[in-house]
Amino acid sequence: MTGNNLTNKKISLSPSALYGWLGDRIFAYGIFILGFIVIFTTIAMAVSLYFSGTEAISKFGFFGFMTGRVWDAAISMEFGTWPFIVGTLVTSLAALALSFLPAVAIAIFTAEYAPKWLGYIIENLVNLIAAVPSVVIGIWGIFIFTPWVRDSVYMPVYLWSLENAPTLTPILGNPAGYGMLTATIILTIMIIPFTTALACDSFRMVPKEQREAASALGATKWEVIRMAVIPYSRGGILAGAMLSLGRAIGETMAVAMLIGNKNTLPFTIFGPGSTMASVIVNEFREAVENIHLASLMAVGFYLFLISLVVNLVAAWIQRKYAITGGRAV
Amino acid sequence: MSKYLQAELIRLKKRFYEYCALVEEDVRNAVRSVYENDKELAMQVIEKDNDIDRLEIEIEEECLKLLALYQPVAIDLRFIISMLKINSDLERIGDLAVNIAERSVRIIELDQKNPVFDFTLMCERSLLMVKNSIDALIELDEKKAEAVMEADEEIDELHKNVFKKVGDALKDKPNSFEILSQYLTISRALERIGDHATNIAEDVVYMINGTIVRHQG
Amino acid sequence: MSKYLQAELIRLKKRFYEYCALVEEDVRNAVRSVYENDKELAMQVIEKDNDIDRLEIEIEEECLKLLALYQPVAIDLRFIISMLKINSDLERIGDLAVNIAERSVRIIELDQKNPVFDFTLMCERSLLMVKNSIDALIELDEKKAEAVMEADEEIDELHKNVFKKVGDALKDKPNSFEILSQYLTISRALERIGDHATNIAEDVVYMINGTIVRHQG
Amino acid sequence: MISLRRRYIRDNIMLSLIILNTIVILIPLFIIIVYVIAKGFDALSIDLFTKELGSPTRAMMGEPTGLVHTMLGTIVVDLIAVLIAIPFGVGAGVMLSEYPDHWANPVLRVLNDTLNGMPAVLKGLLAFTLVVKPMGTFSGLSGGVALAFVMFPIIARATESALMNIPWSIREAGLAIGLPRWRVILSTIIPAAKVGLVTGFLIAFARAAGEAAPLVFTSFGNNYLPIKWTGWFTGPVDTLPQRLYNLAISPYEHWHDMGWAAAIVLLAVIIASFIIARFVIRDKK
Amino acid sequence: MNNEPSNENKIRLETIDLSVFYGQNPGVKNVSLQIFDKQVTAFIGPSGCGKTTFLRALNRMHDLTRGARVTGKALIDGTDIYDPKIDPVTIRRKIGMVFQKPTPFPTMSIYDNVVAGLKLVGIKNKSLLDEVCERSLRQSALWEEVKDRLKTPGGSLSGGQQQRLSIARALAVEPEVLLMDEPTSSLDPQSTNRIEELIGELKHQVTIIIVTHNMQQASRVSDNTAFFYIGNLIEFNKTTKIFTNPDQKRTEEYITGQFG
Amino acid sequence: MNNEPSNENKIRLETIDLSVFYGQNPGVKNVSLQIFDKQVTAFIGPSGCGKTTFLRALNRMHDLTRGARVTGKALIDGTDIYDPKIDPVTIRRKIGMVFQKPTPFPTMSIYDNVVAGLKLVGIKNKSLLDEVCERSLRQSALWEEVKDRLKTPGGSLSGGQQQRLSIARALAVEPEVLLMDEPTSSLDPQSTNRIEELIGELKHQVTIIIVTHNMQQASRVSDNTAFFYIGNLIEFNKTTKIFTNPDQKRTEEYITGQFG
Ligand SMILES: Nc1ncnc2c1ncn2[C@@H]1O[C@H](COP(=O)(O)OP(=O)(O)OP(=O)(O)O)[C@@H](O)[C@H]1O
Ligand SMILES: Nc1ncnc2c1ncn2[C@@H]1O[C@H](COP(=O)(O)OP(=O)(O)OP(=O)(O)O)[C@@H](O)[C@H]1O
Ligand SMILES: [Mg+2]
Ligand SMILES: [Mg+2]
Ligand SMILES: O=P([O-])([O-])[O-]
Repeated sequence: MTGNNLTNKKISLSPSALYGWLGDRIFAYGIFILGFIVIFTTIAMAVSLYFSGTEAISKFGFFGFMTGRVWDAAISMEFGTWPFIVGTLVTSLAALALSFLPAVAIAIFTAEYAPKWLGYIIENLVNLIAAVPSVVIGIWGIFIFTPWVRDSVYMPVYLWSLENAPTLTPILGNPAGYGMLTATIILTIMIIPFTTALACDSFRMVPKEQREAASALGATKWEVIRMAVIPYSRGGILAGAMLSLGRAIGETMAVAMLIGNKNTLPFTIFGPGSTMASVIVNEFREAVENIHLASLMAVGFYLFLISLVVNLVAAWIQRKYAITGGRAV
Repeated sequence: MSKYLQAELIRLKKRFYEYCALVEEDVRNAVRSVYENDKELAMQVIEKDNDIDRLEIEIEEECLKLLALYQPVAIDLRFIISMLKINSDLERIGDLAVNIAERSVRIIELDQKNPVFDFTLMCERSLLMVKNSIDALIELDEKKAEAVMEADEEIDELHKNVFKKVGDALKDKPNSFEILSQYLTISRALERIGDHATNIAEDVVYMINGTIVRHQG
Repeated sequence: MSKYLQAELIRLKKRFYEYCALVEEDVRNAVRSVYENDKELAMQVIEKDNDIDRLEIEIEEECLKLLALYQPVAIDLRFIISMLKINSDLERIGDLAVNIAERSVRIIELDQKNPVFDFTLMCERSLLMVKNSIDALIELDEKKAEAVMEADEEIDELHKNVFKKVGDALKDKPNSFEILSQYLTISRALERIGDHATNIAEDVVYMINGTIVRHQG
Repeated sequence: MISLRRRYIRDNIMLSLIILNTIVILIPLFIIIVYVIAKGFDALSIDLFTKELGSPTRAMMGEPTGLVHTMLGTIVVDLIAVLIAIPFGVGAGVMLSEYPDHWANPVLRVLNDTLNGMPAVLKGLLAFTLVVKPMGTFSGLSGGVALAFVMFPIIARATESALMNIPWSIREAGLAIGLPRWRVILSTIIPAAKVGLVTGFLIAFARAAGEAAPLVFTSFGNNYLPIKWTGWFTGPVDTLPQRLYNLAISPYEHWHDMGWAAAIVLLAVIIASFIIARFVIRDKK
Repeated sequence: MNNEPSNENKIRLETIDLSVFYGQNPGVKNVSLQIFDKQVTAFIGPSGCGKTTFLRALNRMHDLTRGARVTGKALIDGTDIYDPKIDPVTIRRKIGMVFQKPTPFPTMSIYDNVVAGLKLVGIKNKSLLDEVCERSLRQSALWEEVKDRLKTPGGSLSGGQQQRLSIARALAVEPEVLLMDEPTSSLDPQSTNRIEELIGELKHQVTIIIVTHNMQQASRVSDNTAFFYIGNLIEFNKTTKIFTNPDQKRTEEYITGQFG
Repeated sequence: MNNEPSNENKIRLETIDLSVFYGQNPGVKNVSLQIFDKQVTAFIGPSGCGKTTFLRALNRMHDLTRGARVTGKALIDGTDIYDPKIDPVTIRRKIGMVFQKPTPFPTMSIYDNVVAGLKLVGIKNKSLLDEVCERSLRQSALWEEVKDRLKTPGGSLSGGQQQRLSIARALAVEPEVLLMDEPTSSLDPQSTNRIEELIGELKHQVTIIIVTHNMQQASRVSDNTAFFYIGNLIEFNKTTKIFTNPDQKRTEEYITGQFG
């Protein structure tokens, strides 16, 4: 560069090949190897579950195992996973249904109505609760919640039905405290913070301009939320709900501690049951027979499939309702 | 942005053409007043000059406004700049027409009915030049503009002759300088009108193809 | 953006002032050549006209370039527009100086040493007007510009007198029209120079405060 | 037309409902945490951090028992998990964000998300198949691997979004001054995304540290300290979440109390990492 | 377009000593000016001089901003919009606003976007809505481009079209004044062009105020221009005057690019 | 500044039939033009006409773009930059680039930002780095403003300063050509001003190519202007010529705002 009196030294620039194509190549291959290992892990999970479970699946048939209603590890060595599929779906869908609106309402309050400091506190509190491990919730469930709910809710209801509506009694089942309803309530409690946190994030992603645009049209506060905020974030909220559902389906320890663990189709809401995840943890250590172990692995495989579907649906919802913001100009 | 500017330019153009027509008519009337000894016509030309002056200022202000508000480039810029310049040439032509008309009035006052010598040709030529330069402007006709530039020499020649004729006439009638000087001024005005028409033609050429052709002849 | 334009404007201004000085000197020399019967000086003025013509075109192109490239507004726009207009006035003044010089040459050829009548005053006045108008431009001095506009009347008056004097002189010597007509033309040129100086002064006023003062006197 | 007054009334009704809902839900949720902490606080003792658990009878005989082996085991297992998960997670994240043209990229993204969404119990089964079976024994190592499976999809996603937050033009700017790509990534992109990365690590850690399900059939659990230090890796190891589960479902009353103590320790670890992620690092930025 | 003398027109909007504070800092200070009916008024000035702040004060948008406080008066047709008895919702229906970025509601169809303001107040009459939709889209010069796909989402339009959609939506509630905050700054020149033309057509029906960073734009589209500087109104004048011969030295310096 | 006749200068960069394809679609088609040494060349044209695409082809930035493919030749001082034997890293050291948004490396200090191109390829000589840092910051007219806080992060500067920092960083590796893609489009007018002035000063030392949406900017800063339209180079001429009297009808229509 002429006309510069600071330096006329032309900096010698012949960086080694490591600072050129060679270094780039080495680095990229290193990264790709790590990436591929992650890919293989996921594939390995499906494959290994399938193969560890082959013995059971081939014995009872792919659909036979799935729809089999008997799970008997003690005598007949007959295994079918239908009771657990039902248990899983009933508890998790019910938990989703119970949690969705309250969770979104909390998110609306936090993101839209609460003053800044309060919103900050609530959001962190919610995130904190979401981080509480499931076993900790489980221990609370076992020692605090279950006795309480049994004594102050189930029993009175049960007693009332004995007196006034005896036909209802068998449907209500045994009000022991451990059972489907307890598990569902605990699941609801566990996924509310999760749904709320995701919904909050979605609300925060709504541009200020959207709110102002609605305001400028003469909308009241609630109308702004209804017209601009909720539609804009519905993709995020729904996808969040699906992810919550996925959580509920895979939730293991708290459920295993509270659902009562009975390997038959659940008949009543108070009654005990099992979910796919709970049966795996409960029986895995006691499984001595090969066919029993294989069956547990096979349950894992079906759990994988359900979980996969839920996750894919979540991704699909996210994509479908994503706000692209229009074509580039 | 274009649409705004284009609309304004069209409006300005229309106004400008009216102004051109006004000036052209003025020159025609001034010359006619000389021939036909029509004092009224001459007075009319003199009066109308105010209008022309007013129009000139308006058009100039309009051009400046367009320059300031729309920052035109290329053909639009050349158009406005040419208009600015042609505008002042036209105003000068209008002034010269007034000059002629004033001389015409004086001649009538001096009661000299017939022109001492004939300069029909000169009148015709300069009128034609004005007309052609304005036509070239309206039709964006480069050929016509060039014709105007060429015609200028003839007028200059004719004007020189007038000097000679005046000199000769004076030898016969030394006292007739006052009346002769009127004609001299008229001739001089016609020659200047030709010059301004040439200027207009040059600006038209610039407007059309962006080259400055002045001072080349 | 400003810095680019400002730098260009300063450059243009400098160039333009040189051009002004050149024209002013031309006029001075032309007038002197008449008084001092200096044919050489007159020839010099005539030759230098080419330079002035060239400069005029260059300055005009520069102005157009600035308009096209920098889209100036307000004071900058007014400055450039005024420059464009003053430019053509100066060129006309240059032409008129050539006119005077040509007449001067002719007078020397006719071997008429002493001016038939005295128009020192007229020369002085018009020179002063040119000088003042240019000073007003350089110093952006509205007062000076107004003084120029006022001075114009005097020159017009003086020019009218010349006509009378020529008429009187012709009565004595009817054959002297040729030489007298030279003086007539010079007087006419000086009067026009005054007019153009007035135009410049008007443009200076416009540049300074944005009002068009033409056609008000 | 609805009158403005009616619109405002509707506004106020909605707001009341939302506030009511928030109070009704949040307060009980908060009470859970408070309750666990309160309960666990009573059960805390020095012995908890210095003594082994041993068999149920030990406590019945009045011997001091504790969870020192559990705490150490948790540290070992989580450390193994972190050491495995960070390179793979970050590597995958870098591949996702920095080499978007690679054909395997969409596959990686989908599978990584899938893995992330899978129940942790299945990750335990995978680790069981991949590590426990070949080794022929439950081990701390297998527990670490299982938890790594929980962590690295989270780390990969966190890494990707942290790196993606750095405008693409920064990379181009690096290349445009003649830097090779690897230099650009290591010296400009990753340092810039540091805060996001560390937050991602902490969140992944908090998630994994609370998982019990995958450990049930990998690190298995142990009531004693291992005899040799290699036992931490090659033998069954106790971890907090899993011990908590075992204590809770055990039939012994005194173990239930110890469960509360374990719960508060676990909660403390998780809340601590959560707080570091949320506040300390964010403020530093 | 800049020819009608401003003072012939009626004053539609007027501020008297209007100041806006963000916390303790004034965003604009004691601004008094008049906005004339059916004219375009442009606000220009260097970044951060308070143009947006002042504009937003005119339809009480600052009610939504934390910590913002407005003092002084802003009168629309003589009524103070900051009168505690006046409801901001009512004010905002009278004074529409268009933002820097296009703000279509992305999940709504084009049709629903346009009539959103009417549906808000419970108007259900289909034929009326259809009518308003068509009229507004025509006014915003978008009708021809979208009339065959009124049911597609507003987000599927291009940036320039989205901005015109935002304008149509604002026009559907028949505001008397339209505030535009740099409506073209995120658009390409072609779309900018369309919006500017639109402003020229709309001003026969609505009073328009436009904030712009682009002085050329102000000079092209506006009848009157207000120049702001560090929170103060420096000059308010006819646009022609401002751009050929402003009264204030600082205005001249700014528009000739000597600062800012 | 636009006075030196272009053809006196040496040709620094030249493209011959250069096309860039995105998949099957051409972004620019068969462009042949010459960039003259130590001059400013501006690329103008409507959005999407391929200005950026062409610019990026000049330092092999398309290597990073998925699916982009370049055909034809681009010669710098006679060497084809697309020659397979040429390492793009070497090319990019010769041909610097500045982007639309300022791109300081976020974690680095001002000093480290400037010398990044040297330090990160292993040059450790402190006094040399100091020298280069000062020189580059002086060239980009930032030295006076930052010399007392070279250790503060680059992100702490204002937008305009960051853009000048990006320029300094590009200059530190002593490129022969500097490509700028709308370098001021995200800046306020004041910063734009500074950058434009800077371009005027830099061009005595480097060959500059600038893409701009703003025709006024092109007219102000450049010596030569290339007008692109739908992937084609329509006209390449001196800037004065383009803006007063372009050869092509389409250029004239574009710059007078009749389309685009
Ligand atoms: N929400 C806010 N909180 C605090 N200060 C603010 C806020 N909005 C703007 N300001 C400050 O008020 C002043 C005026 O800002 P305003 O946005 O009105 O300027 P502007 O003229 O619109 O600028 P621009 O041209 O950049 O949009 C600025 O100093 C800005 O920093
Ligand atoms: N990465 C890409 N993949 C596919 N097509 C692209 C890509 N980048 C640009 N294009 C297309 O190539 C064409 C030219 O784009 P380019 O960005 O070069 O235009 P431009 O002139 O720089 O426009 P602007 O002024 O908007 O920056 C456009 O039609 C664009 O859609
Ligand atoms: Mg603003
Ligand atoms: Mg581009
Ligand atoms: O105005 P003129 O001197 O050219 O007659």
